[in-house]
Amino acid sequence: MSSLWILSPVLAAWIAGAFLLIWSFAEHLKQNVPKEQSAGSAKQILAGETPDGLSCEPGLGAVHGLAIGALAAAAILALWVAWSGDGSVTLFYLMKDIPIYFQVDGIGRWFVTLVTAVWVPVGIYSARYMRHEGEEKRFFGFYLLLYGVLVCLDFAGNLITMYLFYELMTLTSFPLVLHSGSREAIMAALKYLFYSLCGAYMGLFGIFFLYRFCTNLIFVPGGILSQDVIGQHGGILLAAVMLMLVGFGAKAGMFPLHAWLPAAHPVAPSPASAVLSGIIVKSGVLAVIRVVYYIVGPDFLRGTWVQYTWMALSLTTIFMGSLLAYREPNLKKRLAYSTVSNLSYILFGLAALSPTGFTGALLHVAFHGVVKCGLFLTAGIFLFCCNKTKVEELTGIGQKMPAVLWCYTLLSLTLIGIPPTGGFVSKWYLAQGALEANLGPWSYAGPVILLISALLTAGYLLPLVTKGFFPGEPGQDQESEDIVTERKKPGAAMLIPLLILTALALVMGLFPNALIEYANIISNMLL
Amino acid sequence: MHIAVMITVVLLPILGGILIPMLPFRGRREMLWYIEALVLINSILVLTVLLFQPEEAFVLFRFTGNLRVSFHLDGMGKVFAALAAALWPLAALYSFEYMKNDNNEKSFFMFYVITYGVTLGIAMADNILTMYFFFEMMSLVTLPLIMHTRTREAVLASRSYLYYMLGGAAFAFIGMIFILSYGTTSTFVPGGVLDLNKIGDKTNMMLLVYVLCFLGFGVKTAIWPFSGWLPRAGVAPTPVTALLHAVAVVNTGAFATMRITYYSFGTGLLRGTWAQSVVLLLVIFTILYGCSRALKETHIKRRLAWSTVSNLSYILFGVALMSPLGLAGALCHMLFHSFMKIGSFFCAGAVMHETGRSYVHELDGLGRKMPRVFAIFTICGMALMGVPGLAGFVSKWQLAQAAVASENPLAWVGVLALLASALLTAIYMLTISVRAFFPGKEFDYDTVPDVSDPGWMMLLPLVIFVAVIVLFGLHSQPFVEYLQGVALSMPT
Amino acid sequence: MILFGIGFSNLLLQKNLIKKIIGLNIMDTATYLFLALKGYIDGRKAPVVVDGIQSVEAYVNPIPSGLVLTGIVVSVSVTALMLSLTIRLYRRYHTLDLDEISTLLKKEEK
Amino acid sequence: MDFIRNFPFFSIVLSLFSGPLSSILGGKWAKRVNLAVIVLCGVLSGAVLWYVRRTGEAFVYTMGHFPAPWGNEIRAGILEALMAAFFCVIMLLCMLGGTREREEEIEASKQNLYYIMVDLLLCSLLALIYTNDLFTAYVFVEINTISACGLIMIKQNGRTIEAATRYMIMSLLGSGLLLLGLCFLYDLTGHLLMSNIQESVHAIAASGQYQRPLLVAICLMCVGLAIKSALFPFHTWLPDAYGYSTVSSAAILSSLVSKGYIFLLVKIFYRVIGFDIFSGSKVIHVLFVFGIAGMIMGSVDAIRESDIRRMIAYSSVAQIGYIYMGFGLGTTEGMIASIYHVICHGATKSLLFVAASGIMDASGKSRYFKDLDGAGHRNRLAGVAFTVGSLSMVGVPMFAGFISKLFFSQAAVGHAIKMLPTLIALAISTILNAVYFMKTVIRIYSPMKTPVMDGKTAETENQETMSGNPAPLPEGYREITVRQQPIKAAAMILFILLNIMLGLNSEPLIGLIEQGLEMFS
Repeated sequence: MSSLWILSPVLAAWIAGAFLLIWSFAEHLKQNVPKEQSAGSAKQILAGETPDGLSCEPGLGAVHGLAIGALAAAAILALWVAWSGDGSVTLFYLMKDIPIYFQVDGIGRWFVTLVTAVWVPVGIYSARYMRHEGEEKRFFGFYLLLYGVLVCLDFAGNLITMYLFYELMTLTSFPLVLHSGSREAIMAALKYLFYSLCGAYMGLFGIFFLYRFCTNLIFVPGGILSQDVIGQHGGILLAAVMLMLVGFGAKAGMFPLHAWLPAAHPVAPSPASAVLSGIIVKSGVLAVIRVVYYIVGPDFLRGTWVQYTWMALSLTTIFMGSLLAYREPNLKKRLAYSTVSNLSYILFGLAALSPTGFTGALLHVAFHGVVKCGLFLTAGIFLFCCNKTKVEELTGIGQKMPAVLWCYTLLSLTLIGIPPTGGFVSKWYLAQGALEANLGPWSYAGPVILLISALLTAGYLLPLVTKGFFPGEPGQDQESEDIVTERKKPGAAMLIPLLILTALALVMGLFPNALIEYANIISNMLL
Repeated sequence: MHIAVMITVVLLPILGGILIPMLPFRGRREMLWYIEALVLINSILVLTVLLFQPEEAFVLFRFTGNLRVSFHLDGMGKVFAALAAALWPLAALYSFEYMKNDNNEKSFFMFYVITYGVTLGIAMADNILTMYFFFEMMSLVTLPLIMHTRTREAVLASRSYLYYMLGGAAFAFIGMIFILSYGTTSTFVPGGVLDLNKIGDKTNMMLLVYVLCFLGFGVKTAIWPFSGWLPRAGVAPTPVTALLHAVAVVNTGAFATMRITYYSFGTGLLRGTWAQSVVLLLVIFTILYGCSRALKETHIKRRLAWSTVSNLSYILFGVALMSPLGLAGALCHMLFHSFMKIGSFFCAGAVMHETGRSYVHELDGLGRKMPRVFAIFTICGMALMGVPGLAGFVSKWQLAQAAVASENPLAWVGVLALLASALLTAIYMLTISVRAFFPGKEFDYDTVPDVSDPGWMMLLPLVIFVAVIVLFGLHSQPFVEYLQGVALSMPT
Repeated sequence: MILFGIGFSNLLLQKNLIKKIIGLNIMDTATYLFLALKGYIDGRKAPVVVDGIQSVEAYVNPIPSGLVLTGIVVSVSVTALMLSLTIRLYRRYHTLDLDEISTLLKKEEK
Repeated sequence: MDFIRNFPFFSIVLSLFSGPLSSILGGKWAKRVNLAVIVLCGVLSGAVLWYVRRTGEAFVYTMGHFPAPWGNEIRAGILEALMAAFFCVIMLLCMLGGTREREEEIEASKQNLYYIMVDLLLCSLLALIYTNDLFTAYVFVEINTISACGLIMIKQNGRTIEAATRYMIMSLLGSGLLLLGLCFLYDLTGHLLMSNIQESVHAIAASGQYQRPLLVAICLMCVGLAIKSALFPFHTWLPDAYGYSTVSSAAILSSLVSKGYIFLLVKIFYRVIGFDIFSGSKVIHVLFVFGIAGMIMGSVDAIRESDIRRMIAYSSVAQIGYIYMGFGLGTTEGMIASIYHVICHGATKSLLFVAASGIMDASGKSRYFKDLDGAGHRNRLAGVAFTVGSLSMVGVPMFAGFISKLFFSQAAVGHAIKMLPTLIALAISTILNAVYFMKTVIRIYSPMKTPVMDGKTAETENQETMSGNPAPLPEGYREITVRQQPIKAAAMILFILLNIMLGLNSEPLIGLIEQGLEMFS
């Protein structure tokens, strides 16, 4: 399969995104011209340049059309490229023997499908949702750019390319968080930026050492460290890997550097936070997988202090995430904490370094991605319709928007892990993998913590459901009455993506074996 | 023929500079053309000299015995000369626009062009005496530039600048004497000149002299104890701060340190000794000190000045590693940093020139008004941070590789310092861009003065710098190979 | 030698100018005495040619006395100059004490 | 060819007789005679230099044809001729530099007195250089002191007289000690002529007895001459003497008179005691320590000084400290370095004094720093001259100072124990020099901030002075262009050229000094 096709989806997304961005820029310049009325000659020329016809209102239709069209095209191309067999391309040589090298392999395919599956519905949803946020063109521009960067990240062939796009992803997602422009949004966005930059630089430190000891850092399943290198420089390499874990873990919300997640989410527009917690966080997980399973090799870390600390960190994050979520009144912040804890499920699965654990982690990546996006979309609808963010205020929402609350309930069930849903499957595999890895006390502590956090997840997700459907005395009734009239019903464009996501989650839950056996193929290749 | 060209390259700008106040110029425009022509011709001459490289050294005049002022072009000299030749015409172009409403421009441009000649003199110095000679001239010629605005503050800044410079030169003098008397020849020979039997037992003394010499020349690269003068010199007009503190003065210091470490003292003697660890510690401390001070600074130019302090210590970090790879990394960073820093200084200069504002908190919303300038500033900022794909990453990569390759653990601490300072750079560079582009929702735009991007004279250099940064970032391969070629010619 | 010491210290420590000059003269004479002493050879006459005796042994070594002569001339001229200076100073400041003069000068300066 | 042999004698006698002669003539004529004499002596010593260099060995010239113990001897080698020529050139330029001041400051009647003093000074200097007999050296030292004191006193205001008295006292002390030292030596060796003293001293040193008196003699002589040439501990008289006297006298005093004594000290080292004995004795270390202390303390005092002339005076204390440190090193390179520095310092110091006077003219005759702002713009040439002078003092490569610093450090490096202290002292004193010299240079070129009478704010004031059109200068400040002071300008330019020449191709000079030194002993 000719190599350049790999980059086609990326290019499509990027061209559309860039065009939108430039358009929004021109829009800005034109916007402040009439306000000043001054006859400055330089501004005259500027006004002359931008086409006059584009006033604000009719332009929106064109924007949405362009954005969603590009999104769809890119998605189709990406899926086609992913599933039409392996291929690789070297774009150019960044430095002497470090190419920008793309390669389609198992893990890459898995993640691209997940990204596309989530990206398209959220795109549709945000077309409708963004109307009341403003600055659509800038939002969609960065949204498409981000999609292109994520696809490149998943297809990255060597550690340097991955790091390049990892850093670009931070920079492109930064304006998304910043979108609303309010003071605390900027502060939160800066916090997000600096945390992830700090994580990235720790990762870079590790890359320096790895590059020193192994020649070309191409991802090879099972690791490329030679024995003698491990022999002499074992100590420093372990330290480097630990730093990389903590660094990339920052993006995955692992304990030491997780503080940006709960800060960034409530502030970002809900499609942005949906994407942020669903997909971008997964890129941190992907980076960890690449480093541990494709560069250093799992058996290098097995039984070392690195594994134990990694395990301990992920367990503490699981526990802490659910606890904090439990006490959090704001719905979006609560979902953010739940993301933190769920991600540590995945990291915990990876830390087990056992085939089933790895499969469990992969499954959980898929389930959590879809479910968390769905949950954030519901939160978005609640905000959009009756601009309530607190959980108690949403009492009696069930009567008004039954469909939305139903989706919410189903998604929460999958997340908690009740048997028929997908959540259970992945949790089962995770527990299995932890036991199998026979790490002494750690392998038992794992499943116990999993159970406790499942309970806690139920604890913080279900109250909304109960209050929504059965509001109790009439007193609250009329109060919730005016909630809905204030805003119009959620339009079709917002409901459909939510339904798609919920359906996807259910299907994966009921017939998981297609996914499971594919996940097994990948994990056998690695371990 | 070529040797003659080598000399004219150095002397032409100096003589041309001196002529500026004498020549009767009718209008300002004619003077500008004269200056630009002078600088351009000189750059072309430099490039011709670089192309077919004259082998033998050219003796200008002879002090006494073996002490003579002579020029010879070798690997490192070429890199530095090329850098100066590339940047000077652009900086001159920029300063024409900047100095439009200043009244005694003549004296400004006179010293501006003379500095060009002196920098080339240092680049092509063949022996340590010539280098010291031009090194001293450099500090004297740049003094009036700093004093240009004639305000009380400028006079104080120039006075402290001079004391630092002359102090440094005095200590470097000791080093030079040591090399002249203990070295076999005074010229620069890759791999060091000192003959051991003469030194014999006095190695400790030799190391102490090396540290003194390193600090002496280091004053120009604003190492920690002597870094006071650089931010204070921010008071000078922007073309001065940009050109001097990004390129000319500070790089001469770095260049001189490279010369004495690799070409006079010789790394063989120094590697692994306590002198190297002292120097490394000092450099690492300066990296962190520079960045943290930059964070605290609210005045843009002083903030950039502090970031120059820390970036220069990157270069010295490369030099202190005492390995050919380290030298390659140092040269690489010297080059890229000059482009990045001169770009950001010029952007800051453009903002100050147009709006007269020079404090970070006054920049809110200016991004909307001067999009091109701030876009370039953000790119330079990101390059400084080390975002892969831009020039900064490449040079950081080389430095880190060299550090990792050299066994001593201090180097690894150095890499950590490198990354920590990259993070700090990110913080203080991006806050400016974020504040400019996204001032926040409730910010009303009419408080922002109605300015637009500066004229083409200012923008052209900026655009060229950004192009160079991106080009080096993406396609630095041939260039890095050349640098390594220069460095590896060094017997370790 | 002791004489020389007295003269030297006197010159240095004394406040009053005149006393300083006296000290100076003591010092000079002391050196000349020492010099003359050097020249003296016991049992011979002063180097004035008396009744035609030319032989060298009869007389004391003449050179030091020659030197003393020149020395005395020099010290006389120096003392003369010093005295004129002191008179000039006295006429202006009516005091002979050097430090006092310098304080007066400072006042005058301001 | 041997006619040239008696040129040295001619030059001494000529300047001796021109003294009394000019006393009879009026002011104008006296000046012309004086200039003629100086020029003539310069030419004579130049001829001697050329002659000696050709013959390659020093010649002895007995005055009055009496053989040794009685007649007096002059010995002219390369070094003496070189120093003589150099002294005459500097004196000529100083006289030129200070002409206008002299007319203003000294009343008409005193004019010719001034020239008498100058002639006597010249005569004693030349004699000091050439004489080979210790006692004649002492006599001429005395003449030198008296004429120098006369030069200081000529200006007749309170300050100068007080300075003159102080100077007299100190130098009399010095010469007293010198005389005593001579007597000791005479007592030991029985001779007065340097060459014979040398054999006897060698004999004594070899025989081992009389060590103590020999040492005492050496010490006395060193301390005596040190006092006279204002080495550190004994320098209190120097700032007043140089600070307040007329320009040309200050220039002559600082560059020539103190150097004359130092040259005499060098002759004593070589001719009388012989270099190796001298370098063996402890005296060297004492000189070395005093030299270093002088360098540092001189500069420290200079920084605190608020009057420009006194500051230059203090800096000459520091420079003399340099020279003594050169002696203190005890090696031949050290000696060469210090002699070269004698020449450099002579040239630079007089340039500085003349330039300082130019600057003071431009800023209402006041000598304090705060009034000197912007003087560089008003009196362009003086500003440039002062900058060149200070750069050379600081030791910037283009100028003379750098070369002497270079030689000092090279000489120091050869010496194991003394190397580091010298190098560090050199570095510190360069920085200190830089501090106070550059402070003045920057002040000269910084804009005028003096309170302006007619209420204009300082800023506009700066604008105007900078933009060249003459702002309403406060009284006394006036724009001085080259045309108004032709002679002084010529002197300054010559000084600058001399300085740069010394800086750039110092090789021939060094060669001469080396040859001179070998021939010396």
